[in-house]
Amino acid sequence: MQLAGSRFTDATAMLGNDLATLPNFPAEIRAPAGTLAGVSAFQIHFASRDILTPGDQPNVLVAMNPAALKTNLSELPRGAMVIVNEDAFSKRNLEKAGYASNPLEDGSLSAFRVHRIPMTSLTARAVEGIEDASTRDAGRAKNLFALGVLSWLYGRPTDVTKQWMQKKFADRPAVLMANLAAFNAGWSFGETTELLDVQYRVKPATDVPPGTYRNVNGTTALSLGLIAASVRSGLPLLLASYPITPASELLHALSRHASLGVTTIQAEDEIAAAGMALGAAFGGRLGVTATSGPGMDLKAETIGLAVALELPMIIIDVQRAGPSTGMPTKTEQSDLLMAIHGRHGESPLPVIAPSTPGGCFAAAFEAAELAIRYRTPVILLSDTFLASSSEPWQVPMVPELPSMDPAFASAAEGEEFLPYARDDRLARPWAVPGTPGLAHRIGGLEKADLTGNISYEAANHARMTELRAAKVERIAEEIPPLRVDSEPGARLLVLGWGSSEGAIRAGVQRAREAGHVVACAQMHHLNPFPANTGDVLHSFDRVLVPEMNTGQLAQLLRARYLVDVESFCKVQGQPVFAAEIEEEIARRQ
Amino acid sequence: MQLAGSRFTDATAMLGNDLATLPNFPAEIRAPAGTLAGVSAFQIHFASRDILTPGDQPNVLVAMNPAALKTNLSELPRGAMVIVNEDAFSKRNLEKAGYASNPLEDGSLSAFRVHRIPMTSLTARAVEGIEDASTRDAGRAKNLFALGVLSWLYGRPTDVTKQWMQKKFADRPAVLMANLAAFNAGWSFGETTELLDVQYRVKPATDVPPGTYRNVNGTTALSLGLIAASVRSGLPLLLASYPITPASELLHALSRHASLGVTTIQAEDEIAAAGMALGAAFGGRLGVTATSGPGMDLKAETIGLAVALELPMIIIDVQRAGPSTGMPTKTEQSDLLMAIHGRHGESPLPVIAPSTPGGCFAAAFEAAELAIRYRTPVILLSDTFLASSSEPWQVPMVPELPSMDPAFASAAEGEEFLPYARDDRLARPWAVPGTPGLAHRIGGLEKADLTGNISYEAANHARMTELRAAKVERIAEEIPPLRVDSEPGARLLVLGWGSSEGAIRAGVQRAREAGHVVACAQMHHLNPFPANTGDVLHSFDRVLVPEMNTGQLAQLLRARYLVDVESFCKVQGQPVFAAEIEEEIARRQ
Amino acid sequence: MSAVVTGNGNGDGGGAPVLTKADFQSDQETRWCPGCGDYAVLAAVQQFMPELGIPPEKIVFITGIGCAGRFAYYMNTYGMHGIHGRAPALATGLASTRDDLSIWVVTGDGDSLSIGGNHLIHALRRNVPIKILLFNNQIYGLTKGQASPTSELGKVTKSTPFGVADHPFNPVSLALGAEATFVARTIDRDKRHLSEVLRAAATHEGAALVEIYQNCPVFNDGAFAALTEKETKDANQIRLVAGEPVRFGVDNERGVARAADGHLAIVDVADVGADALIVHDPHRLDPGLAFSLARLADNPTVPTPIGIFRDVQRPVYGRSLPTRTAPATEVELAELLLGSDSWTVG
Amino acid sequence: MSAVVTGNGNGDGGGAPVLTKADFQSDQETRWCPGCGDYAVLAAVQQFMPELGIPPEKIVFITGIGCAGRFAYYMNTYGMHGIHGRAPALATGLASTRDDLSIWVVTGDGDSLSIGGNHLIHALRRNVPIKILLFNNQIYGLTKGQASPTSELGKVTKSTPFGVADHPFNPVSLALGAEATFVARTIDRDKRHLSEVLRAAATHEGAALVEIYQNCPVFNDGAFAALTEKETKDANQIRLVAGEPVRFGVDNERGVARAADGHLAIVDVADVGADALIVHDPHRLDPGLAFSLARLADNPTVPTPIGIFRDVQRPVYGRSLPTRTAPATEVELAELLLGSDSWTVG
Ligand SMILES: Cc1ncc(C[n+]2csc(CCOP(=O)(O)OP(=O)(O)O)c2C)c(N)n1
Ligand SMILES: Cc1ncc(C[n+]2csc(CCOP(=O)(O)OP(=O)(O)O)c2C)c(N)n1
Ligand code: SF4
Ligand code: SF4
Ligand SMILES: [Mg+2]
Ligand SMILES: [Mg+2]
Repeated sequence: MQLAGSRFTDATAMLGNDLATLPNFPAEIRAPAGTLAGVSAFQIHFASRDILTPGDQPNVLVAMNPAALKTNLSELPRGAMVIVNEDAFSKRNLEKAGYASNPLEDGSLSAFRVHRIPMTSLTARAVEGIEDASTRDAGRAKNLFALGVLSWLYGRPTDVTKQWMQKKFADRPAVLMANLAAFNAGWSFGETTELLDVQYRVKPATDVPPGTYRNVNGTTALSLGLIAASVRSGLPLLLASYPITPASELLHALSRHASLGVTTIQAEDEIAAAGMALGAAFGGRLGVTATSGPGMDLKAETIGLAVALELPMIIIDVQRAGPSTGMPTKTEQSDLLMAIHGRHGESPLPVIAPSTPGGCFAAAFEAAELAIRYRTPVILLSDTFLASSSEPWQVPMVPELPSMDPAFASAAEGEEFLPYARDDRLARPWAVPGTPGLAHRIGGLEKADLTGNISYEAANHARMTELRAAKVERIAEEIPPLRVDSEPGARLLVLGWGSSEGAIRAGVQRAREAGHVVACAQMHHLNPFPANTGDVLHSFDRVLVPEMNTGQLAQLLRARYLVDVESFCKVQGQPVFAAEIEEEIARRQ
Repeated sequence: MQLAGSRFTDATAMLGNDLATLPNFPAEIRAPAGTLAGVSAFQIHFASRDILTPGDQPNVLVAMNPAALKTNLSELPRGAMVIVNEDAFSKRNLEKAGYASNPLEDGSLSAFRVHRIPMTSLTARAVEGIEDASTRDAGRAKNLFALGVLSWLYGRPTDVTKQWMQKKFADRPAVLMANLAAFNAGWSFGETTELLDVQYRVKPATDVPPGTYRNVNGTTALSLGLIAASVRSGLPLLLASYPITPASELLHALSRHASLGVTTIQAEDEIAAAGMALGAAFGGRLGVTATSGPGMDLKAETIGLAVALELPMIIIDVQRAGPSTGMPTKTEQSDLLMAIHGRHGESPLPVIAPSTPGGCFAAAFEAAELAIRYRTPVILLSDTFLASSSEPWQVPMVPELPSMDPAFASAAEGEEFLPYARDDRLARPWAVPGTPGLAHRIGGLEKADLTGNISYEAANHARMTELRAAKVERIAEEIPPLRVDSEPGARLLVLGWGSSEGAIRAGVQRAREAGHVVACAQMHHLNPFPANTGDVLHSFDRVLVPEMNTGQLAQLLRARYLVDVESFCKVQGQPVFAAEIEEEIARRQ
Repeated sequence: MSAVVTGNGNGDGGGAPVLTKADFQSDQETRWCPGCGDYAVLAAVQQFMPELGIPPEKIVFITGIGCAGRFAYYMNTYGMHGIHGRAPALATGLASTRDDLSIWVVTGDGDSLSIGGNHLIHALRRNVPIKILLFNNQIYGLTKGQASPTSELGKVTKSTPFGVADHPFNPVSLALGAEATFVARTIDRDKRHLSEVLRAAATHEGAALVEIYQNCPVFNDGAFAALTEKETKDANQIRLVAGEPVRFGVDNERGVARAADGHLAIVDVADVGADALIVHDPHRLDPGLAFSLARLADNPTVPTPIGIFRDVQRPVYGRSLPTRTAPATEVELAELLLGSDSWTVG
Repeated sequence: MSAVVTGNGNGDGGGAPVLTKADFQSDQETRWCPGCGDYAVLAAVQQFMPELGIPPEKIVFITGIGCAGRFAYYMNTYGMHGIHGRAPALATGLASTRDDLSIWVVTGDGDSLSIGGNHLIHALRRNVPIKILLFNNQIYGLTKGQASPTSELGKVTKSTPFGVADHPFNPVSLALGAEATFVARTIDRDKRHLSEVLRAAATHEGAALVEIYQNCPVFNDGAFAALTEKETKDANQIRLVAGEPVRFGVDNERGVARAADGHLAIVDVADVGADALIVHDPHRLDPGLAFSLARLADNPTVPTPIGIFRDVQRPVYGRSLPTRTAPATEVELAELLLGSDSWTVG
């Protein structure tokens, strides 16, 4: 076993060395921190060059059997990825390793992102039929399978490894064939099953305020935020979703919480999922639907209905790369303009975007607040990078979370019920079925002001269009202003949104260390913009907007404020890197 | 019968007078030009106040029986609307009127927009059960049914008429009830069956160049343009559509031309319709799909696939009013930003918009040219107003229509076929099934440059994203520049797009007559913009953009050119009126 | 007149004041064409509703787009006029989070079988506790006369000037193929039959599909004349009655029997004897016989079965899992947020 | 080994050089998990293709998204990897405008029955000339193990940690309810049976639905073990053979007969006698019997029919109307543009 382990280690090290020379490659692989004799586990430490801190704990563990898992688990930080060879978790092996119950089943790995892959049998099948390959060769080849999986996961070119194998096993063609087959099988497994890239985030360099912490990735934080919103509003939560990488994880996460009053439905498609969330919203529930790009296309019509009905609803888009199917496991921010404009007719709604994994909690909570308070669908834009990155997150105290009053309507004696009357915020009453005296009908046809009856009247349509827009625009009065991290004399503002916050902060930090004077800010509200946005933009000579798209936020800012913001566009399916930000800043000084 | 006719006439006149006093009301009703004794037909002339020319021919004929039709038909201009009481077209009545065959069946009304409504029986049913109402009352009430239909059609408030009836029949409650019921039934009929408003367009004031003319509405012109493109490209035409007001008319129009090699499919939904058009495009056909707003939402994902596949395809959006179901029979221009941005990921495509009914022919033809030449889906934005308005249109000579070469790929000896290689225009080869040697696979996953194989490579994705954008942007080099109708010293430009052209031209004309110096232009290419757009915008002090939305083109222009264009927004489900343009111009001088 | 309707979110109505038809009539003017079959269905539903013993505010009508879709506006209950084809999805979201409501879907043949086909079949297989009234007029009414998925072959419509080329769906057999637990067919003009079927649908726990043949006098008049007109209806209505042999005709002279090759066939009772007739049993778990009955008529111009084809029990969607409707308590939330691996700083 | 396949856009292949399996293998590396049932189906299809006598460039594979959807890349024919659930729509567009092609759709159980359910049933009712291979692994493979509409009740998956609560579809009965003219079921591991079914599907004029039980060793290993493993398969495969009594078992000791109440039941031949067994006839127009056969098994862990359930003729979509493939001539176009009411100025 040790032999197998060290062969793999060689391979990894070799690969690491080779790849470290590739200019654009973000990850580095080091030799294992230490393996115990008799245990074929190996550790690989990936760390972005940008954020390399010596002595970091490993954040990926590939455990080929229970013993390996047991030996190494204690070194792993929470939120790390654990890939196990499921086949090796037999009763016998578990006993040998001293496990009383199977750690894969008993919840003891709940702090980690576990991928169970039957590597032994998959490798055996891959190697099947290769002439002269012995069972032993096949057995060993599973490490190459694992290497294949990792190569896929971290998106490395495979030719380097293959060449290395060819050299290494030049004199043993059967072994070569077996290893190649296993490696390819592992790689294909990653691609075919849309195995998700994981990204590691460094803790912010600032001092950590006192409090209780845990590690969360964006998906977990979203799920917690939604449940918290449900508790603090008293509205039972329904998530209706159709599986799609990478948004499926939220469905998986929430589906485990039936005992907390969370209902999840795997709908027949994304249209149905949106419809179910809206139907639940009509019934006075917290209706949520989550998807990724292609699914958003399909939800557009239903979201438009929610705009017309003026009912609360949350739509989560975990953005992924590319038009059409694109690159499902890669990250991007290219759904912003679709979120804002991707429906026919004038159908405005709020759009918000968290910028850190932990921030997903607050964003989900805020999405519910806005939805409930303004009776409107809200789109929350996450992305692949956010969803799967982890960071330490300060656990909020429940009583400190604001409580939300759904303020359901109830009948007032002698008063006619007007489903489209409005409060100060221009929000209409939420009168849920079951409330005596408020039976009413709503629909997607244009509604007469106040009564909500069908109306084709010209002036009414103009008025309703205005009201719907004004209601959303009015949110700007209640959201926090854009907060700028500036220095005296800064003339350049780096303005980002979404998951680029970490990279922007780090890049700005380094630029400052290099002597540049520069400001930065991150937008969490994409529609409406914070009220001070125009002032902020006008107070700098230059504004740089880095985005993982072709300049979508930039377009909105330019149109609205007529400021000649500059774009740094990265459309590679990869997050923005701090080094890139630093470079872009330097270039502008 | 004359009695009934004149009672109706009274009603109409009365209604007209009342309504003419409403400030925003666009239509005026005059007494009939002359009715023949014994014929209960009546004519109503609607003309926009803005474009009132004395002596115009009537453009709506409501014929309660064949005799009425026969007597009045000759006065109607081509393209007029004919509403007939279908029930009265019995064999006997036809004979009485001297018709050898039924004009409703024999094609002799093909120059008109005919609505057949069984008014007698619908009225009888509506009046059924009203106590004391005689059969005679019921028989007469059908005229009120017709009035109800017209009131719906021209969007008038119904209370005025009802009050008038109440006064008129105060002493005959049964008659009143019958008439009210009939009137309501007619009105509901219009609403329930989504009867389309028709709009009358004035001929342009300019001199008419010599040539052959016919009347066409936007729908007919689109259908002719598509067939012409099919003929001139040699590509058989497939229209796949799902019915929706007002786009259904195009399906109806094209479905009649099977004998000209036109295939039409009524798909199960809009998603399927788009898929069918794209499937046909893969097969080397001219694939077209048409819909209105809600259907566009549903097609988004398939359009995104077409962007990734880089196949020619035409998507026609006949815009209608409102978000969600909105006001299906009313006009609007609020799908522009959706057309450009309404898909996930970066998925650019050309968007064009005709501005007159006759212009729909050229637009359809051009859409095909762009789609074929650049291997791209093209969105054509029409609207309800354009689709149903008629105007005289100069019939083009077939040989003068450009021919289009689909330039299908064919195998070259010894050369590897590269499905994503590109020509000068960055267009890729169109290799249709059946071509020996070119079998290849395409799909929505990101494709490697040149080979089209699946690729998750970062740099490749950036490059492909760029190439797709550059291809569309490059179209700006080949489309005509924005043509400005200016006067020396003009500092204000009125810049429109789509169906507002008539109103803008007329408004500008009047403003000029009133002494204002003003320029105007109409954009037909919304993506990419004509190459000179920036120069044009910068050469005026002020730019006014009238739109039937909340400022969508304005947003695009502002973002791109950083010009502080001003919006005149009208979101009433009604076209822009010349008087409004005139007023907006005057206000800015 | 107050059958006890239990289970299935239909409330208990215990102690509620007695309701009348008028309680279910909204203040909106009905806007169908005069003579439209929709009026009759509306009247029958409004008249039936009091039987449920459920107050109007506990009843929800969710409809799609189409003439039928207007139904929601005319019921003095909660109502949502959704978007085209998606009513079953909207209703599923509501039904799986509000088991105290009685939820009805009204849809047209285009709405439910063309654009909405997928939601329909999934709601049926899931057995979502909703009652789906499918107004089948074999045409698109609202959009003025295009073919629908139930239009007969060869029919000339606005979108098919040379006749429909698509083989039509038989909604009953589609529903049975989609695992529906309750499937029935009735007719707008037969108020009594309609009410009986509504009653059974309401009592059914789970999803109920009721196909209602509905005349559209404007775009497809007389499509069901064979089943509705005095002169022809006895000869053409094959009424399915639980526990009874399947028999019909002016003098009950015809019936349905199994032919030697195993198929169902319409026979003269005189030829085969009354004992040879099959006895209808909608409660059989195996839908095979119901399916065969559905196939007796391709188009309702020939003898056509009406009544309840299938009515069986199966776990109701959202009721089989241990559900909890209330959100977590604050203590539970605090525990959840903390997780199992937190640490404290400072 | 070269059955003559006629009609239905399958070309004539006359005089074409003889093709081999290798002609249908693309240069792309296959990327399914080792041991995936998809490999076996791919091999069987590639081996079968030469029989069609159609050159590869006249063959098109259109696929949806899912592991199964990757199929298109591995066939050396024209191919389109579409979007999730929409392959039948894409294929319908192609099939109705290119009757010279042989068009195959490959789809998964989620792709075809969940998101794509509507397109599937409409393609079947229309009888579009396409062959649909539905790879049913009762799970979502590509997205890593969520429930599919064919997952059995109670199954624990990533999206259903407390077990599937949705009653599954039976693809065969859904297809029959949707008016399908050809419906068959086969198994990835039984190459011979698979090839036979492919042959029949290819010969069928119109839409053919072939459900292929396909093992997903990673997320749903052994779902079809009862039908594929040596020890159990004879006892569980009910092979439908046209013209033969329906009989199965290790010693052919069991069979399917009609019970007294009209339903199909599995019987011991010894008890009822061989004559009591029903004789399979896929060519009957009435789908009632085929439907009943489909209902014999709810889940393939018990005796389950495989083979061709239905294979009947009905007008093929796009072929019943007088069609013309060429666009209008210039003269016709000029006439059309002119219309009947033009006038001339100047
Ligand atoms: C997404 C979308 N597509 C199309 C339409 C147009 N539309 C409204 S109702 C309808 C069909 C009506 O037919 P049916 O469902 O049979 O109802 P009926 O009017 O006959 O009662 C269509 C196509 C729409 N409103 N939305
Ligand atoms: C619109 C859209 N929604 C969701 C997805 C994600 N997705 C891809 S394949 C798939 C289901 C795969 O299951 P199945 O069809 O059974 O195929 P298998 O992988 O099992 O062969 C899903 C949900 C997608 N690509 N597009
Ligand atoms: S069009 Fe037909 S279905 Fe619609 S309201 Fe009129 S009669 Fe009824
Ligand atoms: S996940 Fe399952 S279906 Fe997909 S390739 Fe792997 S084994 Fe095959
Ligand atoms: Mg209908
Ligand atoms: Mg599957």
